[in-house]
Amino acid sequence: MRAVKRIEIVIDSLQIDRMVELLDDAGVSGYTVLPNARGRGRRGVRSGDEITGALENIYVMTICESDNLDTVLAAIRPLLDRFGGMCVVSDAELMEA
Amino acid sequence: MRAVKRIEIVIDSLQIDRMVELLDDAGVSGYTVLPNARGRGRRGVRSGDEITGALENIYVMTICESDNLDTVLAAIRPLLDRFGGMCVVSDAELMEA
Amino acid sequence: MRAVKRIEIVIDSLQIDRMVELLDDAGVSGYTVLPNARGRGRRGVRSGDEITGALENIYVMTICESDNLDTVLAAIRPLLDRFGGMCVVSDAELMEA
Amino acid sequence: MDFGLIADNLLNPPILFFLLGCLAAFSRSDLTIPQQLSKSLALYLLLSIGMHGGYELSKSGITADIALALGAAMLMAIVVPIYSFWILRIRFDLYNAAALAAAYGSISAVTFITGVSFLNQLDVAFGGHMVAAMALMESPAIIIGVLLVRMGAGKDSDEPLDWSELLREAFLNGSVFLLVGSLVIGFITGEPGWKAMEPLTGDLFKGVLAFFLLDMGLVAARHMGDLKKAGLFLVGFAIGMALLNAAIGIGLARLLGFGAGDALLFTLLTASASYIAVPAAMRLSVPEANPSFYIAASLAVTFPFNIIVGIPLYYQVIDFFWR
Amino acid sequence: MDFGLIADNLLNPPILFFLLGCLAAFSRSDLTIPQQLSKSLALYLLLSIGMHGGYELSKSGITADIALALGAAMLMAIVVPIYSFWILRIRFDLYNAAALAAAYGSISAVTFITGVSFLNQLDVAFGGHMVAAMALMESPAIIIGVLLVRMGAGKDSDEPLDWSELLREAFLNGSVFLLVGSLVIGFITGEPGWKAMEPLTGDLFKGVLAFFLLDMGLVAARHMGDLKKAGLFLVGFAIGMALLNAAIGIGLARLLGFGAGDALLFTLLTASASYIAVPAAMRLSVPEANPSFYIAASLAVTFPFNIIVGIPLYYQVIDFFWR
Amino acid sequence: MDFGLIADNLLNPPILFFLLGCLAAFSRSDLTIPQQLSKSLALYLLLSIGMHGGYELSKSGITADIALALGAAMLMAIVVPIYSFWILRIRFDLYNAAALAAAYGSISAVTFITGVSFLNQLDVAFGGHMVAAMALMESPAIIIGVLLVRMGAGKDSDEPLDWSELLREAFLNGSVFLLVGSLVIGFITGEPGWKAMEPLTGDLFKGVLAFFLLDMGLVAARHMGDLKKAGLFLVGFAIGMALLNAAIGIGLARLLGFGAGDALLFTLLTASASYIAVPAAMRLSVPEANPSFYIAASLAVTFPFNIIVGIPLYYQVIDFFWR
Ligand SMILES: Nc1ncnc2c1ncn2[C@@H]1O[C@H](COP(=O)(O)O)[C@@H](O)[C@H]1O
Ligand SMILES: Nc1ncnc2c1ncn2[C@@H]1O[C@H](COP(=O)(O)O)[C@@H](O)[C@H]1O
Ligand SMILES: Nc1ncnc2c1ncn2[C@@H]1O[C@H](COP(=O)(O)O)[C@@H](O)[C@H]1O
Ligand code: NA
Ligand code: NA
Ligand code: NA
Repeated sequence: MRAVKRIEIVIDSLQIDRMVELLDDAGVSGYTVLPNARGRGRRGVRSGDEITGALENIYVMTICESDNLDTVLAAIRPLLDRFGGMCVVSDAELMEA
Repeated sequence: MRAVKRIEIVIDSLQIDRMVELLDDAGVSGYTVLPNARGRGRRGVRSGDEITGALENIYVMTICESDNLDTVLAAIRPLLDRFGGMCVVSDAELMEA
Repeated sequence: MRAVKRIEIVIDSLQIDRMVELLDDAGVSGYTVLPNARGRGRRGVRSGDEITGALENIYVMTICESDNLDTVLAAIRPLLDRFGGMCVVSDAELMEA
Repeated sequence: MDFGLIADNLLNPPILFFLLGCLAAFSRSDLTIPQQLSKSLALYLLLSIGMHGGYELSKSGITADIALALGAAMLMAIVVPIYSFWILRIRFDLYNAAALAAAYGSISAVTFITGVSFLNQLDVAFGGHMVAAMALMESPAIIIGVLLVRMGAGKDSDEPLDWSELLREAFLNGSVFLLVGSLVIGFITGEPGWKAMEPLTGDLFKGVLAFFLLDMGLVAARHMGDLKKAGLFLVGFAIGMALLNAAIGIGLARLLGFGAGDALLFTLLTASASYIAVPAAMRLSVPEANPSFYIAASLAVTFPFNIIVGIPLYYQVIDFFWR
Repeated sequence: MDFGLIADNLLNPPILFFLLGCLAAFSRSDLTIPQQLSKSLALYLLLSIGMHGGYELSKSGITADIALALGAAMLMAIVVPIYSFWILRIRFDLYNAAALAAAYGSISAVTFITGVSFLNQLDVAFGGHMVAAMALMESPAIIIGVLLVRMGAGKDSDEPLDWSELLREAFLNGSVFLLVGSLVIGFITGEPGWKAMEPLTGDLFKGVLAFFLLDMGLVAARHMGDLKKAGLFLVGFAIGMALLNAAIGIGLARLLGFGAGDALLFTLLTASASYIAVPAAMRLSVPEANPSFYIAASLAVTFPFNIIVGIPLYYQVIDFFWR
Repeated sequence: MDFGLIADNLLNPPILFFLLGCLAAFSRSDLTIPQQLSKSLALYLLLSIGMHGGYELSKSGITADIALALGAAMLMAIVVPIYSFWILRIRFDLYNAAALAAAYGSISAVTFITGVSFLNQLDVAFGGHMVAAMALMESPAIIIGVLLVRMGAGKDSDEPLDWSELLREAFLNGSVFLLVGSLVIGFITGEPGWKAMEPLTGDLFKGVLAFFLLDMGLVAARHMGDLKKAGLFLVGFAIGMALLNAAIGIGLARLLGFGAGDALLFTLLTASASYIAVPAAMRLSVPEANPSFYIAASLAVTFPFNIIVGIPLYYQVIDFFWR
């Protein structure tokens, strides 16, 4: 087991391609995406079951090296600042192959 | 980054409106909901891909202030006691805008 | 509240039945499954919105006793080694009924 | 008894697709129907049967006979859950007995629809008001089930009953709402409305029913496993209740002078049990009951029994007495 | 004024299903339409109207009149967002005004389609090129909305405008793409193509529209709550804008000598507002604007107003002047 | 060679919608088809083609000729993966060669269905038993692929082969199950069964195929990117294999005296490759192979080649020799 950082992001579903690109560029070894997230935050209630799809969130989780955390956070911060969303970090241990 | 608490709840999908109301009343700053959860717990296997939809869970995650944790837990406990479900808390750090 | 371990697994969606069986056999008290996960890892990009469904992941989360952690990890490791996927462990506290 | 009708019924695409679904589950095939497709087909069936019933009603108008039939439906919806509860208490605790009683007091729209398709095949007429009867019979059992629990639990229960939520759950649940709404729309728009919708809600009806029953077969068979835990009493109850309620339904239909088609549909409403609306309501109002009991009984026993054996059997009895 | 046409329009299944959906949301029924069914029905409607328009165009050929109509459509798509913006700035900040202006400069395909079904019912002819006009009018307002923001924000905005992404978002968004693609396919394959597809894209059209409007009703009603926060000005704007744009549309159609059917459809295009393509584009390009404003205005006010009152009203005016 | 038939085939709505889907992906339009709609349409196509094949079989009965055709299908299903493996080993490791060989030994139902729609257009007859042949040819290659790996890996592989799971995966996978089940139901219920289902399973067939191919186009184009990594050999193999297998299929069909329609369908079965059932089986049984190889080859090369160029080309050759 190796100590790693677990980053969770919730963001407007339309931003997923950009977000993934930023994560890739920041050098994460992988990520997992869960669709159809809805929720509430500073921008109010965002609920996805709509004809418009206009208020749908998406959930992204990435496990990254502790050393790399700051790089990753710096990379994604502008996107979150501009389009809203949430990002939390917690500690975890990765099972290695 | 600010130290916060990360609460995860899994509950019968029919209870989602009540749960969100309780969280709102307890003063959380937001929450995220993921649909179509299935699982197993003390009430047995609950699997969602059914005509009846009768055994579908839903996943809720909320980031709250450490100070507020006890209020939130006290608010949601009766619902979990009556309708089953699971709630775990972990530590996390929130990226601030 | 009781200190527990929170295990998160991402694996090829076709392996879900085997994974659940392994978790059951290892004596976990429950698990939660979220469908339609996509992501990237060592095996490359795996994206689920496909006719083939051939590259779909699934997300599994299980809360287990700290004592039981090693048993659980030992039980699931062969599956992950053979079919790829990811497993991380973190600390959490379970709200007891 | 003439088994020809049962055999004929078996050889219909909808029933065969139901059996195919069961077989897929038993043989552990990985055949699955996307969940949202299931829900979509169910909505389609409700909307279509509602429109069609309303259209038929717009042609026949609302007569005294129809009012009588609706009254009888209402009566059965109230009486059935009460005597079912009384039987169920032999073996089950208060909560499970009440939830099961509610399921059997309510109805299964797909059983009704399969009956409609059976009658169409035999060219037997029936009235559009039977769809209204179905809508009327869906909800009362939910209220009665909850009241039975309240009365049984007595002083123990400290929580006050949230009537507004209970009534909303009972009378405004999605399937009742769509059914009644489509019925009214079909009634209002009459012939031109039906003609505009018919290619969707009429021509495709039987094909969609077959597709949907494939899915019902898959799900019903998956729930059959739960029966082992529930025991033989539940299986016996699920079949016995269908037969008892069917007998009462046939008797009442004869007494009130229903036509043969209406009689069969009325019988199917009394003999069938709910596996969607009632379970949802019970999860909210009687969480103490075990969903796998009431779902397994209604979906994995009563439903297949009714569509495979019940429909032709009840019709044979009706045919015999109505001659 | 003759209210007969409004009443007739009201008694159509599609409109009644829309109202049923609103009622379900207001009464807090738990009726829901699976999200992927919504999206599927929307794709079906676009594909079908596109194929049909292309087929009609293949019969009529492309004439000078048609080129003129398409030019007029283009003109309105550019002019409407500009004067809307100017009105909106009275009350809204730069971002919200631009986003709302873009929504009203663009079009609502379902309003158009409901108009087509209204014309079919009255047996009034219209040209396949109106579908092309619809496709043309969907995108320009997106570009204009973004440019308005850029010009308004002036030097503050440091980020360079990503034109390639903006153009892709505007002209290659899913609904424009499918509509134009189906139009071209319908045009190329002509009579035999349409005959092969007709059981799906023709016969089922009205039924599917009714089903889809049920869902629109549910969603529109849910957004009506947002109107309280947005204030009465937004409601007034949403209705006033529909009426103003309709009037201009009717005037222009008269000037250019459109037939009555084409005139109604042209009017609906100018009077309707986008609640899918534009909101998606605005979320990407103008995230400062509040989506609940532009979605509530276009979906919860303008859309219901147009399909319930607008279509028969505009048609009556056209009928009066065209005699 | 006469390119007229290729051009005619190109101008069919299904093929044009496939190309539209490709174009959407290439131009990075955000057009997407909801995933559950894809799966639903795929189920519809299997159910419909199965019912139709069964219905046709119920009219023709099962003759010696049919038994011969089924035997030939079985033979090809066993032989093709073996010689494909042998060719593939030139460039690929054991696992990828076996997985690719399994894909090409199996079949693509949508290619077959597109061929059926092509024959319908030309009014060329074919037998319902070809659907049975398709069902027979889906599974054997899966078993052979796994056996090839086992034999190749030799002593290295310590795990015992789980035959029961392998057989279930091969013969009870969802698509084989639904196809065979519908075939049997179509056969049993014959004329009345088909008449009841026809508005759904017959009339809508071509329209649904077009809609589904739009989605196939989107997905196929997305996988074309994977081809760069895989290299030119894979593209060459994917086209070369289709041509080689088609040639063998045509030869065998001639030898056995098939009619022209049956010959084309038989050729399409041998020339097409699986991108659903086999990939699923390989992920379970040969996880060492890289899915993007076998999916890209079968879905992004062989499938488009067959439906666009292959169908008219093979038919032209057949037409030439069969005169
Ligand atoms: N570093 C990571 N962070 C989050 N998810 C990951 C990570 N690595 C792998 N995954 C997930 O696990 C799946 C399988 O990983 P792999 O077998 O390494 O390709 C990926 O498709 C991702 O969904
Ligand atoms: N405190 C929170 N806990 C969990 N999720 C949150 C929280 N705040 C925001 N979110 C999620 O992030 C999305 C965007 O947040 P915001 O931009 O603040 O509106 C919300 O719709 C939620 O899904
Ligand atoms: N130990 C656990 N780990 C993860 N999820 C659990 C656990 N226990 C229960 N759950 C989830 O909570 C739901 C309800 O639990 P229960 O009320 O105990 O049956 C289950 O269906 C699971 O989805
Ligand atoms: Na009943
Ligand atoms: Na407009
Ligand atoms: Na083949």
